[in-house]
Formats: sequence, structure tokens, C-alpha cells
Amino acid sequence: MDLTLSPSEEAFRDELRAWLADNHPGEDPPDDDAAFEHRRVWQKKLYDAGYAGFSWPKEYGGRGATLIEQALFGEEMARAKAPSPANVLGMVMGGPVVIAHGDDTQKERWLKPILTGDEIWCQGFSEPESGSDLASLKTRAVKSNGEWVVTGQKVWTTYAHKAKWCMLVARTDQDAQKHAGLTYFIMDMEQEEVQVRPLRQITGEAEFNELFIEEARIPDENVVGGVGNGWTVAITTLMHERAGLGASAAAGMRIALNELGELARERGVTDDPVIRQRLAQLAIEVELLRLNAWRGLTAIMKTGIPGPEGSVVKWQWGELNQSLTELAVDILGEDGALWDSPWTYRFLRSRANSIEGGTTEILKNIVAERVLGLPKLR
Amino acid sequence: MDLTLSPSEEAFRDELRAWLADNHPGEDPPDDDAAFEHRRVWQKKLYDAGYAGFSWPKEYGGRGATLIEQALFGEEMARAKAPSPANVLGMVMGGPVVIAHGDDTQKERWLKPILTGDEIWCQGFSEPESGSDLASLKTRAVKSNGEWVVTGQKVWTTYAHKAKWCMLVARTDQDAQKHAGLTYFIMDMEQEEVQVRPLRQITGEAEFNELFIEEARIPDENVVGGVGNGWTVAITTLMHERAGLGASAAAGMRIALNELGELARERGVTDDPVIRQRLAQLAIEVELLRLNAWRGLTAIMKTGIPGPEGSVVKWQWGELNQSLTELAVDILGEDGALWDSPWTYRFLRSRANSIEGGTTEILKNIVAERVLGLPKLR
Amino acid sequence: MNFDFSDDQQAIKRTAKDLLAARFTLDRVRELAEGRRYDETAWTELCELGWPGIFVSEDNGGQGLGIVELVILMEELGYALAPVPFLSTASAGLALELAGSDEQRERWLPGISSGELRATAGLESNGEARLVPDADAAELIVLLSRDGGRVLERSQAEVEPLETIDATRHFARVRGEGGEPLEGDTSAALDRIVTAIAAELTGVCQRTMEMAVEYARDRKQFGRPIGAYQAVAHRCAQMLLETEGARSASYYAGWTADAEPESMPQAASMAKAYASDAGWRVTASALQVHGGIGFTWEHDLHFFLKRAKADGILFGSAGSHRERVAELSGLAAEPAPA
Amino acid sequence: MNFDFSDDQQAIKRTAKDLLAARFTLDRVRELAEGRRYDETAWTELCELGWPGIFVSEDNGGQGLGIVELVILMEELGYALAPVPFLSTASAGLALELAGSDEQRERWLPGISSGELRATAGLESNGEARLVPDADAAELIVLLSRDGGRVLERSQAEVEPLETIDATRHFARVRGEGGEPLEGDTSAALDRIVTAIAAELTGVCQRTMEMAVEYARDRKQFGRPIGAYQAVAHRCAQMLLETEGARSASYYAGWTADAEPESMPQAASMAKAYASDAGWRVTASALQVHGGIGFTWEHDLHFFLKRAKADGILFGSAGSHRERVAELSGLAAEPAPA
Repeated sequence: MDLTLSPSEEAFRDELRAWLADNHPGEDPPDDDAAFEHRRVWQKKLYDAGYAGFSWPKEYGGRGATLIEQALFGEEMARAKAPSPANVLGMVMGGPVVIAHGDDTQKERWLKPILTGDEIWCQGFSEPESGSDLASLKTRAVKSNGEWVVTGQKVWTTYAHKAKWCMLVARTDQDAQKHAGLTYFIMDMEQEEVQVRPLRQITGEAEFNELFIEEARIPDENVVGGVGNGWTVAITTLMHERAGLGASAAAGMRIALNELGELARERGVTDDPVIRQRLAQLAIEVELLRLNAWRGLTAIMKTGIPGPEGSVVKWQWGELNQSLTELAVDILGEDGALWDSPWTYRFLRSRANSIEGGTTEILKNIVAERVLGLPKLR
Repeated sequence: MDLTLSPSEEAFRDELRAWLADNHPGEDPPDDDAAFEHRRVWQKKLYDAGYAGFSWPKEYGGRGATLIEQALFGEEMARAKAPSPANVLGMVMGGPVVIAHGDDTQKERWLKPILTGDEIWCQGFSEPESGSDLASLKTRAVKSNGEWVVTGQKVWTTYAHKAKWCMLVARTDQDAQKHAGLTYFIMDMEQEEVQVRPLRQITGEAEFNELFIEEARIPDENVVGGVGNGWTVAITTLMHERAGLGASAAAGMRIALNELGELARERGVTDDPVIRQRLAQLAIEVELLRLNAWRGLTAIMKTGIPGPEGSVVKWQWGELNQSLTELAVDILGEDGALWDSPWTYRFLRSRANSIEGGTTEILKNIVAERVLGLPKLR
Repeated sequence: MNFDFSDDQQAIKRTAKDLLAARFTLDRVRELAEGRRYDETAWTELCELGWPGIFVSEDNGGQGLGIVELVILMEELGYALAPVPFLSTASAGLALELAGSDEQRERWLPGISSGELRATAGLESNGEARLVPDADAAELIVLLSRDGGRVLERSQAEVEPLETIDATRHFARVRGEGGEPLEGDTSAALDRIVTAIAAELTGVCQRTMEMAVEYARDRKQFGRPIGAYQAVAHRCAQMLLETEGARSASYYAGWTADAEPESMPQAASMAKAYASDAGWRVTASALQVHGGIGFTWEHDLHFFLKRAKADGILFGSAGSHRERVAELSGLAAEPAPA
Repeated sequence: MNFDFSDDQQAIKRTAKDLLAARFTLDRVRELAEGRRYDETAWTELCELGWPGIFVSEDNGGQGLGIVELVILMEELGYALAPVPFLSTASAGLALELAGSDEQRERWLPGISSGELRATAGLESNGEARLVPDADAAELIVLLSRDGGRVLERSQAEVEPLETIDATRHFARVRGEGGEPLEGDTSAALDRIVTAIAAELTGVCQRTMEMAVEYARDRKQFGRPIGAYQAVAHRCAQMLLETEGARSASYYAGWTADAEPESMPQAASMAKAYASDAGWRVTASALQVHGGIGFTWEHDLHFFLKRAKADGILFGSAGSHRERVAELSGLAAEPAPA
């Protein structure tokens, strides 16, 4: 057991930290379009410095970083409060899927513009009728004259209005068993048959979109992983998403905790024993999130496979962020009701943490079945 | 809405309170057998004063009390910390079942000795393999020469070693659907074919017993409610058990809360804000238990039927008693680990509150299905 | 001993429910909330029915009914999430009715009861009231604390309108010197105000529980209604437990106000503490049951969730009312001197 | 960066697990607990293996290993619920190792490391230590507080044996004047002791979680294993979360003791606070999963449940360690002067 960084890891972290100090783009501007441009510029800057697609193999333009380096990268980005780069979904999900399941032509076509940010990617998995139940997707793709004609509706799609490509899972075989009839496509968003409607949240923002797809066209060469294998390909995507979460989520929570401590001092409640107990409990849980994430990483390094541990970290993080923002709003007293307060925003936003990226109920199912080996739930 | 007592209700309560002040038998002696005799004497005293079988119709030797009077009776008994009379199961479950489902001969034979305490009753529902799942009972009764021959095992039987009669549910039809093949018997405990083994609990006591039944005999006239109707008869018993719980459980919790306040004062922790918040929360929940119980009673008076509300009160009481005794043990600090402390006993004993008389999981199922109308759980 | 409403009270409840359902469909509530407006027409109608003065004596233009009747109206207003200035008006009325002199009551209560005088009340602490409903539109602002109160004309008050999370109600921050003192029992007034808020929270809980249960019956995942999964079903059962708890607590507090005032201070703080927690937990649970759709602006749930949070904060948090319960109950009192 | 044990540490863990499983079947644990006895033969064997001195320097008869190795042993001792006087002996050893003078270490540590000297340590407050493991059988009793400590011979101490809920461990209350002062860092010793207890709680959590999961797989109700119901399955998932949390916290605290002592005070209190809560919640949850059978004396679960509760109390409750985290973390510190 050695929880210190090796000299080379430390050198990497210091280099990155210094680079971030010099190159941090500042906060997003308030306007949505401007914010997006800001993040696109940031993406390009990361690319130019060799930090985009950090975990990708070198042959595909990445840096072939170790898991530790990836975790450090996530931590440092969170620590510096760097904005998320415009093409985060392309880098975290799209690229890895193409690398794992795509053919050479696909890799040649898609990978580089993901890293440069020239082509933004979005994700089209969820549908209104199938939230947690991915296998019940209804969006249909029918082959006609060598191309696929797609009709359906998708939801919770980030940056859909900015995206060139959409990772789309659609049903290509109506008769097959639920999982079996799905196929993974890369759909061109630049066609009129795909309409994007922003989806406003309870916070007032529209982070997400709905997609209305009416006979959109996808050429056959945009199928990834073969027709009928969409389920397997999609699961790979989601596993990558959850496994990478830990260290940077923990670093983000550490920052939030410090901000909360600052708030408690400002409001003069630091000698209230009830507040102290709650703050300390949060401090403990933030630390445990970090330690659990690193323990998970050690396990992955040993086995080579991201396991179900990512589900525990995601679940833990969601509950923790909800408790933390609840305490902030409690400390604010009557000001906790103010709409324009950053803490109130975070408090409301946190209600999605137990839903997005796998509901807590589904994550507990996964832990029960796959970690503990309990019988499949009925 | 009138939450005061009517003059006649108040008179009844005052009379009972005065009687209890004069006749309270004192605490149970420590020895188990002596404690039982103490409770048997107490039963007789209640009978002589006309308080035994208080809710039973007058024609069967009861007092035909209103629901309000029954609730007041429970409150006053709890308030006075009166011991539970020796034949409580006979009075709360056995008698009402015989009155509701028995024939005249059965009523003639069994009811009076229940009230006097001359014949103690126990309950044989649960089995090791069927805790919450009553319909899966395995104890078998086979008819042979006009009598029933019973073989099986029962568990969680209070006072089995003192009882003359056992309310026994056994399977009389192996081929019928689970619920359908059950029959409700009154079994004579005074036969060698029934062996009683005390079941020690984590508190060190043996409140309960196991019954080992090896070809015990039950005459046909001891079937209650008809062969094959055991399920319905048993459910009546359980509904009566839960409906009656509210007011006296709330009164008991009120006393426990006061004792907890006393403990907090003794230990000098009443100015600790964390303790104050926990005490206040308990005070609120104790009050709500009382109010919910009375609201439930109002509903029963209106509809005439004990509804599923009893499940809410039972669930609420179990959680509340667990929280209350946990706070007591926390206040005790290092003395909370002492085996001979009454609070430690109550703390350990409270772990059964979410299991006995319907597990919290089952009670929540009942609330979800029967109160909220959610689909049957699978 | 009877926990049921009288026939008259039941009639009030039924009428209120039906009327509010007709005037405040969820589409209408949304329209008003998004415009940050009240429904003045409906408000006039409620005033004509005598709602603002329901607990005010007939001599002063009220209906001469009790706090139980106020509790009934508040529960239904919460259930409907009606954007009308009822709470502010009733709070001012309670302050004057309980803590005002005869002269003050005669001067102001008739206007408040008829709805002609716009008035409100807020909890003052350290020289300001940080969250006062409808203060910007009020002609009369009552600032209350447990120790006393005073009545300010609008012109005497510095009023800063606030945009809060609860778009179905308007708020402002109020400062101001002077005003006319209220020399009666302001604590009694505050107890009634928080009881009213607890009742409103009960209605909010009831409504969002119904929404969650309905959704859990309809929404299918993995081939069956999500309400058939214990994780969802038990969550709904917990919502019922807390909703019924808030209801018992606010009904009881209302009853003590009318029939057993010596029990009211504790009953009121118990109701506000419990209902504040329940309000947040039940509405947040309803959101979780709904999943993603519950997090969207286009679903109506969030208006209730935000009302619940704001109500929980208003006139004292759960924690502050628990502290008051600890005091009043004598549970955490110092040991008596030996 | 590597959270895994070294090969040597893994060997220690494996050996400990196998040995304890062989010596302490649950039947054997029950027999000892019901007789309120320790297994002296097995204890001699553990002493011969050098367990009591695992962290003691070789010069003083120990193995010269670290706190991580102690954590490994404690976790396995908790998992096995082995009734042996290990915690008391190790606590005394830690107190002397960390807070003793060279002379004191040389005088006592060799005997403690070999098991020849029976010793213990307790947390003193207001002139007494209310819960000291194995004090009655100890020749040497160390009383510790955050400010200092002292070593008493058995004859100097007033020892009152206690019967506690934890039948697998013996306790006594200790008072006594005088003794030989410990002038070193008693706080560092206490940090290591509570880390050891957190590790033991991790083992207790792990074992009872395994028991619950196994039961949930086997036990059928309504025609299927109870582990197929979400209420049970999600409860088990929660047990995993808390067990892994206790493990991360105690491993980390152990590592800081050896490699980053400046982080140890906070890490130790975090571990004790979290593991104390987790210990109780996980074991109580395991009981609930078992239903009635889990409440019987004849089932082994309650021995673990009671150990968890006693461990949670020993050397400071969760609440008191959280308060220490609040202090040490600087989170709840007063604002720096402007």
C-alpha cells in the first residue's frame, strides 16, 4: 500500500497544475452560446497541449495515459475548476467506443475531429418511455437502399444543437428479444429530419435537449460494432462513463466542501454543534469518496476491467452532493430561498444526481446483483 | 373535531385511573415463573373488577366497551405501567376469534376461562420456514377416526409452557392453493405429543418458545371457522392485534420519552444542542404516534372496520422505539455497553420491533398495496 | 373524542377543494407562476367568500370561525398551489387578531377580512425580516417576533422585492424603523401562522404523493409498473407516513388554538418542525419516483417542491422549531435544584 | 499510488484469516462467549507468532512492522470475533511505543510483545476510565487522555469488573491515583488505538454482511429468495457501501500512521467515527435481514452486533470523533481575523 504519488506521477501532476495555472480559460460567460464557444476554445487549447483524449492510445492521437494519470488529470481539472471541454462526450464515450468497436475507416474518419473539437458529439440513448430500461428503446431504424432510415424520439441529449454526430442506439429488429434487436449508429445531426428542442430543467437552465427524429438517414458504414450488437456497444460506453467518474468527482466534492466551510464561517455558524456534526460527517464522506475511488482504481489496474465498483462511487457521490447542498441551504436560512443564489442552484441541481447516469435504485440493483451476487431482482 | 373526552369518557378514565392506583400489582418479580403467577393473579383481579375482556360483548362476559374506552383502557394501563395480564393473547386474539367464528358450544367451553385466566392461551402461527409468508405453513393436520393428527413445528409462541390452549393454524389440504388448504384449530397443550422449548433472545431472556408437535391430537369440534378457512380466521386475529395497538403503544412511548428526558437530566446533557434536537424530534414523533392512533380510531368508528392504518402505526412505533432507545444508549456513553442496564436491555429488545407482529418490510407492502393502491409487489 | 371535521367543516373543505380545482388547474398555476403573477379575479372571488377573515370575529367583518377552518383552507390552497395572496393576508389578520388592541383590530381587520386592505406579516430578526410574503404589494406590513411586534405602513418600510425559488408566491425583504407597536401576544399569532403553513405543507405533500403514486402505477420499466418494485413502493409508503404525520400535527395544532390554547405553543412548533421536513422529503421523493421527467421544468412537480422548500424556511426552520419544542416540552430542561 | 497490500501484507492477511478460521469456528466463539472466557491456548499461539508486538520495534522484542499490519490483524480478528486479549495488549503496546520513554519501552514492550506481560490501556476522563478491556487480568494498566497518560501497576488501580453486552471481550472500570507518567505523544497512541478498533469494526461488518447476503440467497418467502426483493437487496447494497467505507477509512488511517503521520489525527478520527456508525448500522441491518431467527440467542449474529456496539463506544463515540474532525479539518474553525 502506497498512497503517495511516484516521482513520475508527481512530475506529471505538477506539470499539469502549472499548465492549468497558466492556461485556465476562466469561468464560462453567462450566455449559453458564448459559454459553448468558450468551451470549444478550451477544447482546442487542451488538444494543442496534448491533453485532449488523454486516456486514448497514442496511435489514435491520445496520450496513452495510465489510469493513475487519468485520475490525476480529473482531480486537477476539478481542483482548478476548469470548464468541461466542449466535446467531453466525444472524448469520454464516443472515441473510446469507436476505438473499441469501430473499423479502420471509422477510426480514420471520426477520431481526430473529436479531439480537436471540430466535430462535437452528443449521445442519443435515453427515450421518454425508457429511462432506466434501455432495452425497451422504441426508436426504429429500417434499412432501405443501403442506408438506414430512423424514426423516434430521444431525450437528455447534451449539446444536441451544437453536435455534428450523435451516438444513437436504435432498434433494427422488431422481432428479436429486447436486447438483441438493437444497433449502435453514429448519426449525422446536420439534417432536417433531426429536430432539437431544448429541455428546460427545474433550475431554469436547459442543459439537455430532446431529439425528434423523423426518417433521418444514416449510411450503413456508420454502424458501429455490427448490426444487432448495439446493446454490448452501449454498455461499454456506460461502463467507461462510470469508471472514470471517481477521482474527479471526489476532487469536485472536496472543493464544494471547502466552499461550504467558507459559507459556514461567513454566516457565523461554525460554533453551532449541530452544524459542526453535519460538516464533519460530510468531510468524512468526501474523504471516503476519494479513498473508495482510488481503491477502485487499484482494483481496475489489477484486473484490467472496470468493474461494478463504479456504480458504488456514482451512488455515493449523488447522495453526498445532495446532503452537502442541503446543509448549505440550511445554513443560508431565509436566503436559502433566493433564486439567484449559486448554492440554491446547486441544491436544486443536485436532485438530478440520483437520477442521471443511472438512478440510485438501478445502481443499488447492480451492486446487489453483480457485487454481492444476490438473485436477480424481480 | 373534538379531541377532549366526553364527560362519560372522562368519568370512565378517572374511575379506571383510581382503580389502578389502588390495585396496581407492582412490578413483576424477577423470576420467570413467579412473574407469570404475578400476572395470573393480576388477570384475576382485572376479571373480578370487570376489566378483563373489556372490549368483548357483554353476552360473553365482557364489558362491550366502545373503541374510545378501549383506547383509554390501553392508555391508562400503559401510563400506570401495569403488567400485561397472563392471558393477554386469549383476550386480544383467542376470544375475539371464537366470538367471531366459533359455534355456541365453543363459546360456552372457552370464553369464560380465558377471562378468569384459568386457562391460558398461546398462538401457533409462525413456523421456522414461514416467517412473513404465513400461507407457506408446513404443519400438517390429517383426519383420522374423527380427530385430527397434527405434526409440525411452530415458533415465537409466548407462554407456551403455561398455556392450556394453542391457536394453531395447520395445513389440512396438501393439494389446495397455498391459502386455501389451511385450518384454524384450538389445540390442547396438555399432551405429550407437544413439546415446548424456550427460545432465548439476544437480550438473554426467553419470552418465546418453539413448539415441536409430533402426532398431537385435536378433536374435530376444536376446528374454528370450518375446515379450509384457516387463512381468513387467522387474518381476523392479526387485524385485531394491530388495530388495538395504537393508543396504548403511544402512551407507552410517552412514558419512555419522559424517562429519557430524566436520563438526559441526570447525565447533564440537556444543554447539548445535538441531544436537544434528537429529544425534540422524538417528542414530536411520540406525539404524532398518539395523534395518528386517535385519527385511526376515528376512522374505524366511522367505517366500522379496522383498516390498514394499523400497519402504519405498528411500523411507526417500531422505528420510534428503536430511535428512542438508541438515543438513551448514546447518552449513557460508556455505560451504554453495560449488560445489566435497563436501557441497554430496551435498546437490544427494540431490534425485534421491526420484525415481530409484521416486519417493517411487510407493513410497507401493505401500506403500498392497500392504502395507496399500488400494484401488487413482485 | 373525535378527530373528524364537523359537517360544516367538511362542507368548507369540499367547497374549497372544488373551487380551487376549478380555478387553478395545473396549466393555470404554471401560467401564473411563469408570469410571476397572482390570479386577481380568483382572489376577489375568495375574498367575497370571506376566506381572508375566516377566523376574524364577525364584529370586525370576519366569519367568526376558528383556526381549524383556517387549517382546512390552507391545506386545500397548498394542494392546489393556488397563486393568491392568502397566506400574507391571513398572517396579518392573525397578528392583529391575536396581538392587536381593540382599536387596532377595529381599524384594520374589516379591510383585511374583505380583502380591501392588502396586508402581510413577517418574522423579524436583527432589525429586518428577510422573507416576507407579498410585502411589495401590501399597504400594511406587520413585523413580528416572539417578544413583540409593530405595524408599518408601506411608506414606513424599506421593501426589497426578492426573486425566490417559489414562483407561485411573491416575497420581499423588509426593513423599517418605528411603526405602531402591537402590545398583545405576538407569540400566539406566530403559533397560528406556522400552523397555517404546516397545513399548507400538508396539502403540498398530499398532492405530490398522489402525483407520485399515479405515476408509479402508470410508468412501466422492465415490463411492469415501477410501483410494483419495492424501492418505489416503499418510498411511496414513506411519503404516506410523513404526509399523514404532517396532517395529524397541523390538525391538532389548529384544534388546540381553538379549544386548548395552553397546548398550542408546543403543538404549533411540532407541526411546523415536522411539516417542514416532511414537505421537503415528500416532494423530493416524488421527484425521485418520477425520474428524469420530474426534473424538467415542463413537469408541474417542481412548483410544489419549491413551495415546500420555501414554506419550510418561512417563519422558522424545522431546526429552530425543534429547539422550541425542546424548551417547551421540558424534556431538555435543566435538572431541578436538589 | 497503489491501494493494495504488499505481498508480505497479503501473506499476513491470508495466514491470519486461515488461522483464525481454524481456531475460532462460530461454535467455538459461542462456547467461549457463553463461558465469558478467552481461548488461552490460541492466544499463546498468536503470541508465539508475534502478533502482540507486530508494530513494536525489533529491539524491544517486536516484529518492527507497521500500523497497516496491525490493521490487517484487527480486521481479521473482528471477522473471526476471536475472544482473545489482543486489543488490550496492542493498546498498551501502542501507548508505550508512542508515548513511553526509551526506558519505559525497554522495560515493558518485550513482555507485551511476547505476551508474557498482560497489559491494557483505557481512555481516562474525569479521573476514571469507565470501559477498559481486560483490565481485571492485566498486570499493567495504561490510562490515556489526549493530554497525557500514566502507567499503573495492577496493585495501584481500583478495578471493577463489568459485565457488558460484548460477551466476547472482558471489561472493567478503572480508577487509581498516581502511577508512572507517560510523557510522550499520547494522542498519537490514541489515534492508533482507534484506527485498530475501526479495522476490527470493518471485519465485523464484512462478516455480518456475508451472513446477511448468504441468508438472503437461501431464505425463501412467497416463493423466492428474499434477496430478490429490493427492500432486502438494497439494504444489502447499503451494507456493502458502509463496509467498504469503513475499510477505506481504516486502511487509509493505518497507512498515514506509517507513511504520513501529519495526516493521521484526522484520518484516525474519521475512521473511528465512520466505522462506529457503520458497525452498528450494518450489524443491525444484518439482523433485520435475518428476521426473527436473527433475534435469537442461538443464532451467532448477536455476538457480532454487540461487539459492534461496544467497539463504537470504546475510546470515543462517533459523535466525539466527528467533533474532533470538525476541529482538525479547519472546516468549522472561526473566521481568520481580517
